[in-house]
Amino acid sequence: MGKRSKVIEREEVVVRFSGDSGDGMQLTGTLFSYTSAIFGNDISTFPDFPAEIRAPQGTVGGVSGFQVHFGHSEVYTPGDYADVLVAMNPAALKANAKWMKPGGTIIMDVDSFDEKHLKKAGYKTNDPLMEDKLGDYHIVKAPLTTLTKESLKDMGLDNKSILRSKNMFALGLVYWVFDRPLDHTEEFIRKKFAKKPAVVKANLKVLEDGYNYGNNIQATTPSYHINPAEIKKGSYRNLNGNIATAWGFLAASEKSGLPLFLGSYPITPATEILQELSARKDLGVKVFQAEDEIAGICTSIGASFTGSLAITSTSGPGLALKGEAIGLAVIAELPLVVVDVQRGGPSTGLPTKTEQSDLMQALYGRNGESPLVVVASSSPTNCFDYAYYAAKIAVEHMTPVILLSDGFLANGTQPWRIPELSEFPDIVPPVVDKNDKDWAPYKRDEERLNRYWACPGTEGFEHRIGGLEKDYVTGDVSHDSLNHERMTDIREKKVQKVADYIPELEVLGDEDAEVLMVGWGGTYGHLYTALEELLAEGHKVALAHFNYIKPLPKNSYDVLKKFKKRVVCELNLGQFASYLRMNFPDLEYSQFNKVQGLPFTVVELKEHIKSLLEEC
Amino acid sequence: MGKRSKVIEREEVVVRFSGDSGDGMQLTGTLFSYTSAIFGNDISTFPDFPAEIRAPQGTVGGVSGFQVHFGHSEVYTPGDYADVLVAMNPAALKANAKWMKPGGTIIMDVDSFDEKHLKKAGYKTNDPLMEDKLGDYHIVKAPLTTLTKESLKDMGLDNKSILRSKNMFALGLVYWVFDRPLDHTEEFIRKKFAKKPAVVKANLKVLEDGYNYGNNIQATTPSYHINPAEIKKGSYRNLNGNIATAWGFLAASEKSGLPLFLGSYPITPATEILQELSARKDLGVKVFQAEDEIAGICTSIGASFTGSLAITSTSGPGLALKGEAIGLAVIAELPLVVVDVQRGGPSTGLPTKTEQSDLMQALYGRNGESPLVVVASSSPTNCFDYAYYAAKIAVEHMTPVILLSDGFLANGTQPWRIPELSEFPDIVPPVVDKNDKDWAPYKRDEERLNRYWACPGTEGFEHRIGGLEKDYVTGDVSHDSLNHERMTDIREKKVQKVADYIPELEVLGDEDAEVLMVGWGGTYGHLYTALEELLAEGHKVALAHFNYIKPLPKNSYDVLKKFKKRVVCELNLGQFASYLRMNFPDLEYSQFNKVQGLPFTVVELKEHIKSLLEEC
Amino acid sequence: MAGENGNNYTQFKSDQSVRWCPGCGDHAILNSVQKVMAELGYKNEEVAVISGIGCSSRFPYYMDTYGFHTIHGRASSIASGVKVANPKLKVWQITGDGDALAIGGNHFIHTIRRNVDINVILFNNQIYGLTKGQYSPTSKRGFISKTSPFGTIEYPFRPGELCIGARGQFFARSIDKELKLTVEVLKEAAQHEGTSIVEMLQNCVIYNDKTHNAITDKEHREDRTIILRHGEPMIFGKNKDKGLILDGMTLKVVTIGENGITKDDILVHDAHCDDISLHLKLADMEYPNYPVALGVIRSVDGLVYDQCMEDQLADVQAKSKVKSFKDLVHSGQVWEVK
Amino acid sequence: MAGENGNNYTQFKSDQSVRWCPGCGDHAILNSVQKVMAELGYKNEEVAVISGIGCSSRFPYYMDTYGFHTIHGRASSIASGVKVANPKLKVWQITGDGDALAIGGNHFIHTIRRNVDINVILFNNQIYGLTKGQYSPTSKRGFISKTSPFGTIEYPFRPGELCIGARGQFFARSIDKELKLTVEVLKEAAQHEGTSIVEMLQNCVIYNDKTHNAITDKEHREDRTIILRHGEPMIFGKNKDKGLILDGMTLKVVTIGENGITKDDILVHDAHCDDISLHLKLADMEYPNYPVALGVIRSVDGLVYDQCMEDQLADVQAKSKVKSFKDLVHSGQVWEVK
Ligand SMILES: Cc1ncc(C[n+]2csc(CCOP(=O)(O)OP(=O)(O)O)c2C)c(N)n1
Ligand SMILES: Cc1ncc(C[n+]2csc(CCOP(=O)(O)OP(=O)(O)O)c2C)c(N)n1
Ligand code: SF4
Ligand code: SF4
Ligand SMILES: [Mg+2]
Ligand SMILES: [Mg+2]
Repeated sequence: MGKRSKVIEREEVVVRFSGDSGDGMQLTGTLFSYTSAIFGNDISTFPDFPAEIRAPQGTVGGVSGFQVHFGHSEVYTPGDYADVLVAMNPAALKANAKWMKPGGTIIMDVDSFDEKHLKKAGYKTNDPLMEDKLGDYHIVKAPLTTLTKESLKDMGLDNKSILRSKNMFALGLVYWVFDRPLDHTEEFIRKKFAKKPAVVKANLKVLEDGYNYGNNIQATTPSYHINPAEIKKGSYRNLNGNIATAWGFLAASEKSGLPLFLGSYPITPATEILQELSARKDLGVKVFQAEDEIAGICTSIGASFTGSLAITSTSGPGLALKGEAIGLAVIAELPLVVVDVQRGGPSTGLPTKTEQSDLMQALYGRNGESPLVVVASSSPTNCFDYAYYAAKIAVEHMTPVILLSDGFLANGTQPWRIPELSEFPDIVPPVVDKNDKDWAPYKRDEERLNRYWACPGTEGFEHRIGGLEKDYVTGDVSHDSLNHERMTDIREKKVQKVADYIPELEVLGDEDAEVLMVGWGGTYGHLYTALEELLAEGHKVALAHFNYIKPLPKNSYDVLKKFKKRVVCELNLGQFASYLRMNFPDLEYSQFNKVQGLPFTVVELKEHIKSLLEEC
Repeated sequence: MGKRSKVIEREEVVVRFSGDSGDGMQLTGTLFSYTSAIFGNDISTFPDFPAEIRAPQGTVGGVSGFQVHFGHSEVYTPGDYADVLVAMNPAALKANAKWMKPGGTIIMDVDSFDEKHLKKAGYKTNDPLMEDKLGDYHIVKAPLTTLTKESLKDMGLDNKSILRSKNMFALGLVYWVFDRPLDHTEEFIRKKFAKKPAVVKANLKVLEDGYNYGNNIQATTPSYHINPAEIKKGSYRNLNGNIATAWGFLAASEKSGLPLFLGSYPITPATEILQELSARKDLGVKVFQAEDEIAGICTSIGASFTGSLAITSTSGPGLALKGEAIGLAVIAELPLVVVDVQRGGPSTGLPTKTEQSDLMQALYGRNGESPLVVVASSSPTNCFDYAYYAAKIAVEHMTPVILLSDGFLANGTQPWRIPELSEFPDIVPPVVDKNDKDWAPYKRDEERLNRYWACPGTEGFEHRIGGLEKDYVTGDVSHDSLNHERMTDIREKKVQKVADYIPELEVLGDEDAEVLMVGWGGTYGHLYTALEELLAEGHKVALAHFNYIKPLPKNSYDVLKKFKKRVVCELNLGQFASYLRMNFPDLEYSQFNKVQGLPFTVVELKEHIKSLLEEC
Repeated sequence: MAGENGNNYTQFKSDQSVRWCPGCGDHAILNSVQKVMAELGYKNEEVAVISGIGCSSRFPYYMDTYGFHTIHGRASSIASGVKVANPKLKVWQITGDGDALAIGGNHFIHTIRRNVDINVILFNNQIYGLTKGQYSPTSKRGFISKTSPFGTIEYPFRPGELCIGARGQFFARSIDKELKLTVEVLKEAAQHEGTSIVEMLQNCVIYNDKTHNAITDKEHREDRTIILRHGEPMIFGKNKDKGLILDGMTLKVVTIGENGITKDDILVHDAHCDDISLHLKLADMEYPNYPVALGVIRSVDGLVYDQCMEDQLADVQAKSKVKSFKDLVHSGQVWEVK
Repeated sequence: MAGENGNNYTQFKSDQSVRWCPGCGDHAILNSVQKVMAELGYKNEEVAVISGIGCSSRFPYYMDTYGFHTIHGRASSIASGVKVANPKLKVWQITGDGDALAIGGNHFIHTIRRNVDINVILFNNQIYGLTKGQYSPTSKRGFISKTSPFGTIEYPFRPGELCIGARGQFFARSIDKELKLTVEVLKEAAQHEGTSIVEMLQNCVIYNDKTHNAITDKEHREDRTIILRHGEPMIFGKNKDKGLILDGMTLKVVTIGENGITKDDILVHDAHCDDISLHLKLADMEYPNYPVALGVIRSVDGLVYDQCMEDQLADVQAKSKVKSFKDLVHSGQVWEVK
């Protein structure tokens, strides 16, 4: 590798691969992110699918993107704006122009920038760069199609196969740009097409030619240098939030010794949890693909009754349908985890987009006083942890738990240090003690206030439960007024008791901050990055990010109270802010809200916080 | 009528008729309340059915009661405690002993107080009065069974028919106690059994003999004197909350010219709305008894799409099921009234009891940011008004409205002055103007922000709506981020706009009160009575009672702020208090909550307020 | 009344007092179920009785077994979860015509389609009892009730037809008070592997009294119903002189001894044949044109969902290298940071 | 392509660009529907097209009529509301095998039972398309999909059987790309009063390509399908030499000219007969044992819910003294306060 001109040294970089659905951008991005991860960078990725399954080729609606953020230090988001964009066609350029960092690099397949495609993409002129005001960028006009054809001309491949390799040429070029080794990708190609040597050969050649092309044109292409990050030792793999969630339950199942049962119905963006667990028959998971969301949760409630670790997974509209049945789990006091991978909008809304607008529904979307535990994951990989802890709480406290994830976490990936199960605390199901002479169906543990799990099959513990109000001890149907009030209170108290078993809220950043950023769930990466940058710029800010929503961590009030100003940042119209007002009414909260189906950008967060700091 | 000894002069009196399900107490109570109403008293009644359809005879679980509260001035509740109890058997005494006013009168059918029945009722001794500490009461031990038999012995009736007339003897006796005329009841008997002259004769005789019996034993029976109330002139009838609700919609339909459509599924305590409208085929109502709650609301949404005044009625668990579909009506911006007659508890809970615990569900029980209007009735007869206004708001603002009633309002009755339709404001559906050249499916009225109703069948206005996020103007599917935010905002704003069209919040009582009682919905009668009594006792209290929950009346903050202390009284764990904290976070609220499936009692309200006043 | 293992039906009675109306058909069905369980030698703890909401659905409270009185319409789903999670349990589902066929219709047909091994007793009183008398999806057309004061305008479901339309493999019918027949039928249902639907013609004395009387009435029962038993000729009537024959594709009622008809002409019931045509015809027979069929109308073996689930799990587990969470997380694309 | 009233199918095309995958069977069905409406002389404004959620359910956006793309599974209910509220509208429901038979199964069977006058087009691609490829309630047993990586363990519904089991009066079947047949069938569906179910065998090129190919393949289609037309003999095959006969209660495929079979032995299709046995057998025919039946399999007149509703209203209104709100509130127990 020769000496490079224009080497840009960077702490972190964002690359976005973008093209038509058929251009293989998801694979390209994934391979690039693996290579970066193995190289030792910290990474965060996010795919961006078109809303339609096969939107018309060449249109903006049909653009499929994959963003990779990698750095010398830890990265917490897939990045707001791209340093490098690979645009396989005009639509890709059009869709991403506004998401470029000033002065960034755009690699475009000039072969596809013909009049027809420009028009399809919605450009009015023949100069898209001018039209989108991209004059100040490094533009690498590579004839990727021609070059790929050239590269493969003697391979005896058909035209379609040749064109399909274009992405490997682009990937090779990008590897040159970042001075990355090709070996991981080569190994992948060899494995994937093991049965088709010709395809292996072609892909390897194109990849290498792409790389060499970079080398040859280096005079005009800037290249970037990013050192590896300091990363904790261990085995790593990439994981997105949905798989992480599924695996968290697998871990909880193995650790608790409880068989895992999932009753579910497909719905975007939660379906992958169902798919992953359906594939885990090797680990004995029973998955019941139900006829609808109601049957999904109800089969799970049935499984919970028999002593399984029972899960149901869905997204917002499905959670709405499950409300009545969740109430049954509440009154029957059975363990159950309900995963809600939040998406955009009311009703069908924006199914492929992210949002945090199911919080109130999770807390209150049922008839009557119907308390349960609400937990929210906050990064793709900690979806694993919170799935584990949600399961632990559900089982140990005999209560339904709603676990909130969102479209952003679900599809985003991060490297995950593979833990040993021994790193996680035990899960001890409160199975009825067979020697307990005083047992009654609603007799409770004095500490946790949970009742005991007496599962069908256990001799001598036959009993009946149900959805009618039950006697405080026997669990028999009771219409008694005072008993009803007592039960209403104890159900609420049992949930509040969970606060004794969860970690306290941490404050990140400056203990003496003038502004406390408050967040919950999937916005963590963006809030944390904004915090770090603001601190680095010398601002007095701090962050309190919630994973436990109901009950709130015990020190929440003390933490919140300590700061002069607090701003609750969330992707809805202010649901968590309202919830805090309900809980800690004597504190004032300002809000920063966004309801665009998109995550926050670090930039907009910083701007808002700075404006608050100025007011101070 | 001879001179009476022991005449007790009273402003108001509470009578409770109580017996086995088969004893005809509901009819007896109803007849008594009509007579009192026609006599000119203000009345309020409440039936109290056993939870089981036919609970075992003679047990407390099988007691059926009917309470009538009537007075010289206005009465607002059926009364907490009874002045006069008619107990047809020991179980009736047992069930009601703790609901007697000290020094009240108990008329008991001593014939049924034998060992067997005492035991069935759960008495341990042969002296129930002693056991239940009823020593200080006026006890009228009447051998009602024997007397009825005696009365009818020459009528040639079978034993069963004779026993069935026992309630008329009791009623006659009670008429004597209150010095009431028999004519209304006689007329009723003549009409009801027109085809069975023997039965008419028997019943009339028993009724009269009961009355005369009172006259004969007046030495030992106290009698009560209650003057007629000052009541607004007009035609009156008795109405319970469910019928009033149904009729409110009929009125709205006739007034707006929109055909009325109800899609519903039976559920206690809302079923009667469905039943009443099913019977209203004479007025052209289309009722669709659906296969479940979801189909109930969905048929209504379909009807709304075509231009009907569309209603769906249910109770808490059914509302939970309707959540997803309500979201569709929100995003499609179609008018729809969803009636939730709240009942007790989470899950199936306490179906025959009352509670106010669906407030949060009504506000938030759907996915996404999904705002709608929430209105609550507050007396059996004003269920008529709020049904009317809910329909008006739904139609004129093109939005779903949730109308909250509860088990207490649903079954309670009050005299209702029959209004002229002209007393109610017009309802003007925003039907699309056929000359509007600029019409687009989501074009809005600038004032109200509603879109226009372009119903199938209208030439030239063909368009498509749906549950996906829609373009701000065209209503086409839009995945645009900023459009989504704009739509999220306008949907919320449209609902907030309704505040311009509803009355301001009134303060009742002392403008300079030290304590403001805050209530909403079905507790009005109890809160208002407590207020009146406290004022009469010289306390500085006031009441702000909410019927409009979302949006809140525009002056709500100003009203609430004016008072030093405010206590939110509600039949749940504090949902409205939480909602006020969310809306007006700078004010402090204390709470008074009860979750027993029962209304407040005026006594406990007064006690609580007094304790707050002492703190002042 | 002792059954195998010295079981006695009283061992299945719980301590709760039974709350149905005096005279309600549910009482008799409860007795039958307790008898069946005793006679089959069930152990109390291995039984799970799952119900929805309705008068009939209070049933689990009266059984000294594990029981779950769930929510309206969802009993099939919850029962499916119970059975799939623990196939060793004997799972019985109690449901009404409203619970199973109105709000629960979807779960009903899907459970049948999957053929989960559950015994479903469908209490068909053609009314919503618990909510005090509205018409149900099985109420006869024109039926007058609180929500149909002018008569319904809907065709009722025929539970047998719907069951078979959903690929049902077991359908039987009995009458609440016919203890002997009910016990016989429920035993077959219990022993059938897969979803068994037993329609019980049940009388609601309060809101729909005598709705089945035209056929259940003691006086006429033998002439207006026919008890089908596999392998036996389809003969009925007080004098055992009536029978069913097929004329083309049409069922006909004939009298033995008239028009040259002998016993040998009478159809022999084959409950086990896969073909649904005749089973449907039998299930659909209505008085007065036909006698109403009682007994096991269809009982065909098929693949059972919960068993297939166990088999597939065993199969995959035998073949897979992934035996634990650890194996899983270390399979695929893993890299080391040192 | 002009129909009655000079209608042209293009008048039913909306301004929205069609978003289905290239090659998806949905495109052809859209064309057929537009053609049918033109040929029937529909006015754009009198049509309401109601759908649930799924690829197929995007259909209303492409029709220049009133349209409502509702929520998953509820199209039948919303369509019922539309039709009952305004019986003058022509109501078409577009739905998928997931939308109609998974989450929407209950509304599907109840709509059929009530016999609301809706034309339902059921796009059966045996897959959940929109959510990218999970098995559906019509997927073949053993089908491998994203949620059944080891094959499903469920019996699929047969839509015709389920429809008839729910008392369906109209059931037909066609193939996406068979424009002519589809138009013919849809016209009959449109003209049938009551619920018409038309199952369209639809190809999903992305997630379940060629699932129907064994029978829809051009090469074999004529031998592996049979088009049923009322009053015509059930003859099929490239050479029109195969036919169906009844042997007892069993359908048999025969060859005309072999074993003494003549044209006259072949069954003549009677779509209008009330009896369901033969219709069920025809609807259930599966390749390779039988040809798959296309065309209108069952079309029987019955009482129609929305019409009965109108009739009952008229009836009651004619008899009742209560003509207005005022009449109502003044009827019954009223007293005067002066
Ligand atoms: C979600 C919900 N909707 C409605 C109800 C009210 N409900 C309770 S039981 C019932 C119908 C009962 O009918 P059926 O299943 O035939 O039982 P039966 O009482 O006749 O035995 C209804 C509508 C409810 N409890 N929950
Ligand atoms: C309440 C709800 N649950 C689940 C989904 C997700 N979902 C959308 S379409 C669909 C299935 C579509 O299958 P089908 O009806 O066969 O239509 P196709 O896409 O195959 O045409 C599912 C599960 C949803 N949108 N809403
Ligand atoms: S109402 Fe009818 S079904 Fe219910 S318990 Fe009484 S008799 Fe039985
Ligand atoms: S995914 Fe399948 S059903 Fe959906 S549009 Fe594409 S081809 Fe058609
Ligand atoms: Mg019933
Ligand atoms: Mg499909």
